Amino acid sequence: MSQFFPSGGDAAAPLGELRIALQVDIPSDVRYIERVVEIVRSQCAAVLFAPRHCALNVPVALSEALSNAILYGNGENPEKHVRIRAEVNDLRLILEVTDEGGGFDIALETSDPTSLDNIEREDGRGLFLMQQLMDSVERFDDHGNVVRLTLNRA
Amino acid sequence: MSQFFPSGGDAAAPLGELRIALQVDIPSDVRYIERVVEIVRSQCAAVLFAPRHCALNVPVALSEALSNAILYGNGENPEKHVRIRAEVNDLRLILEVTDEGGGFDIALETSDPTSLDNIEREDGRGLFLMQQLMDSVERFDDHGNVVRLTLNRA
Amino acid sequence: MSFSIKKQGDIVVVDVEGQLIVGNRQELKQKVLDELEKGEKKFLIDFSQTGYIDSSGLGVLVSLSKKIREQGGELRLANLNDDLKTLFELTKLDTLFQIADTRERALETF
Amino acid sequence: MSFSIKKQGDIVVVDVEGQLIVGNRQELKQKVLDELEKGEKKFLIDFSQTGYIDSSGLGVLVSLSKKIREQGGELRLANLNDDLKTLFELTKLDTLFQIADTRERALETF
Ligand SMILES: Nc1ncnc2c1ncn2[C@@H]1O[C@H](COP(=O)(O)OP(=O)(O)O)[C@@H](O)[C@H]1O
Ligand SMILES: Nc1ncnc2c1ncn2[C@@H]1O[C@H](COP(=O)(O)OP(=O)(O)O)[C@@H](O)[C@H]1O
Repeated sequence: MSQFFPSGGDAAAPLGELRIALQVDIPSDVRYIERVVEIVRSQCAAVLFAPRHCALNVPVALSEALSNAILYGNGENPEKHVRIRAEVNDLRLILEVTDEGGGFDIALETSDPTSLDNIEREDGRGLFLMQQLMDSVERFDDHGNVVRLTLNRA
Repeated sequence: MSQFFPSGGDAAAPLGELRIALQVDIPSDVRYIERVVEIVRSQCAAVLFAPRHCALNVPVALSEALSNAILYGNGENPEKHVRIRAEVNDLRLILEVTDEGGGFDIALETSDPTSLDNIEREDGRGLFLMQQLMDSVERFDDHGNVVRLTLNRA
Repeated sequence: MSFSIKKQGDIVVVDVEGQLIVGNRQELKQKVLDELEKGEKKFLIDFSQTGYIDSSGLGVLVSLSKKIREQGGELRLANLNDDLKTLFELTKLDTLFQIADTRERALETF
Repeated sequence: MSFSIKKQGDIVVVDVEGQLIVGNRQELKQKVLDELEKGEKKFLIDFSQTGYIDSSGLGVLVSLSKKIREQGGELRLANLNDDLKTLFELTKLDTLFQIADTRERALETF
């Protein structure tokens, strides 16, 4: 059925002033990740972000931020929640992932997984990939630990 | 590509506690309707509402509310905006469409388009369809004229 | 979304691709009225590639059907999926239109 | 999302259907390790039906590759679409794996 709902709509339709804000709250369980990613991905497609952004950059970077929030931030404590806010306008997509943990230092925790020392390690690619796939990755405190990913429209 | 992003996710994944709130703001231009409907429809699919709800009830009822807000509420004045809020949880979908108009009386404005007198009329099916396709249709004032549509999960 | 029109024998066949809604219904109306003005009498609208239809889309079908009848012509519909059928049933418009399951069926019996 | 495993000659072929992410990577790991334990040596993972892979999915591929090599075996990958290729390039994992364009190519050259 989905081919009958072309996300683009009328080619003549203006996009400029359309503004979307989305908020999703989930318990600290990695099984929610795929569904949340699909929700944001479809949003991304609906506002006509580049196919590659919708299929690669957004799903992978958001997955990483969610895993980290669930595993490290909330220690998989099912009582703790992760909040995802997405804001899209004609210029950019901003994703904020908030966990209930104490935060961390992006610069300190990011290592180069492509170095000879690290290439065969199983972990340590999450923050690196977020930074590669997004235009900016920031962290700050705001009623919890917030990781903000920004992707400019191609 | 979209078959690789099954909206359902892992069949074993819990849904219960996932909560989504979406807000979209558009100028008063009917060309935005199709895109907004697609955004909400994909949300609806992502949280596993029944296919029929996602393909029929939600798109048609929301289209009606949007047209009325743009045409009657805001008189197609491009300076005026329409705000759409969608909230989904495991029980129901709530859609609120807010325009900058003075409001109206649902009961007074709803007639039976299936009567012999009305069946050949071109207009007058909007509020009727919303009521047929949703579990409830309410109207109230809250910084504007709000039409609230509620659909319970099948 | 768009409307493609072609002639099959003496029948004008219109495909509705995508949605038929407030944003594009005038385009459908105009295209069909243009053909009616040229003297065409038999019209078939095929919905096999249609997503959803809103009340203003239904309204255009009603008004086209009336205008075509006034010229001694006939409008038929074909290929409504279950969701679209429900829409016609809810509004009782299934009693107003000749609705065929398939395009072939509609064309045969004109 | 799921993993289907079949034997083709002496090669174990795994299809990754859907995502390979933190929620299901352990399942892939276990399935492949089970085959390795049974004495299998040649493994091909086919990504033609894969959506996206996260860093934990990449990590599982790295650790499987190492374990298979330690048993004198070999792991190959096939059918990465452009987006997935980019992911391997960004992480330089394209230098660590034997990556074939098609399943046939991968099977032939084992
Ligand atoms: N939300 C978070 N809360 C606390 N610590 C975090 C968070 N996100 C990342 N970290 C820290 O940063 C480190 C590196 O993360 P990452 O690059 O994603 O690799 P990996 O998850 O594979 O260890 C983690 O091991 C963790 O210590
Ligand atoms: N948002 C709104 N603001 C003001 N009036 C409205 C609004 N929505 C509906 N109405 C009134 O209700 C009437 C009936 O609406 P509807 O059933 O959708 O049929 P139609 O749009 O075809 O007239 C409209 O003609 C209009 O007068």
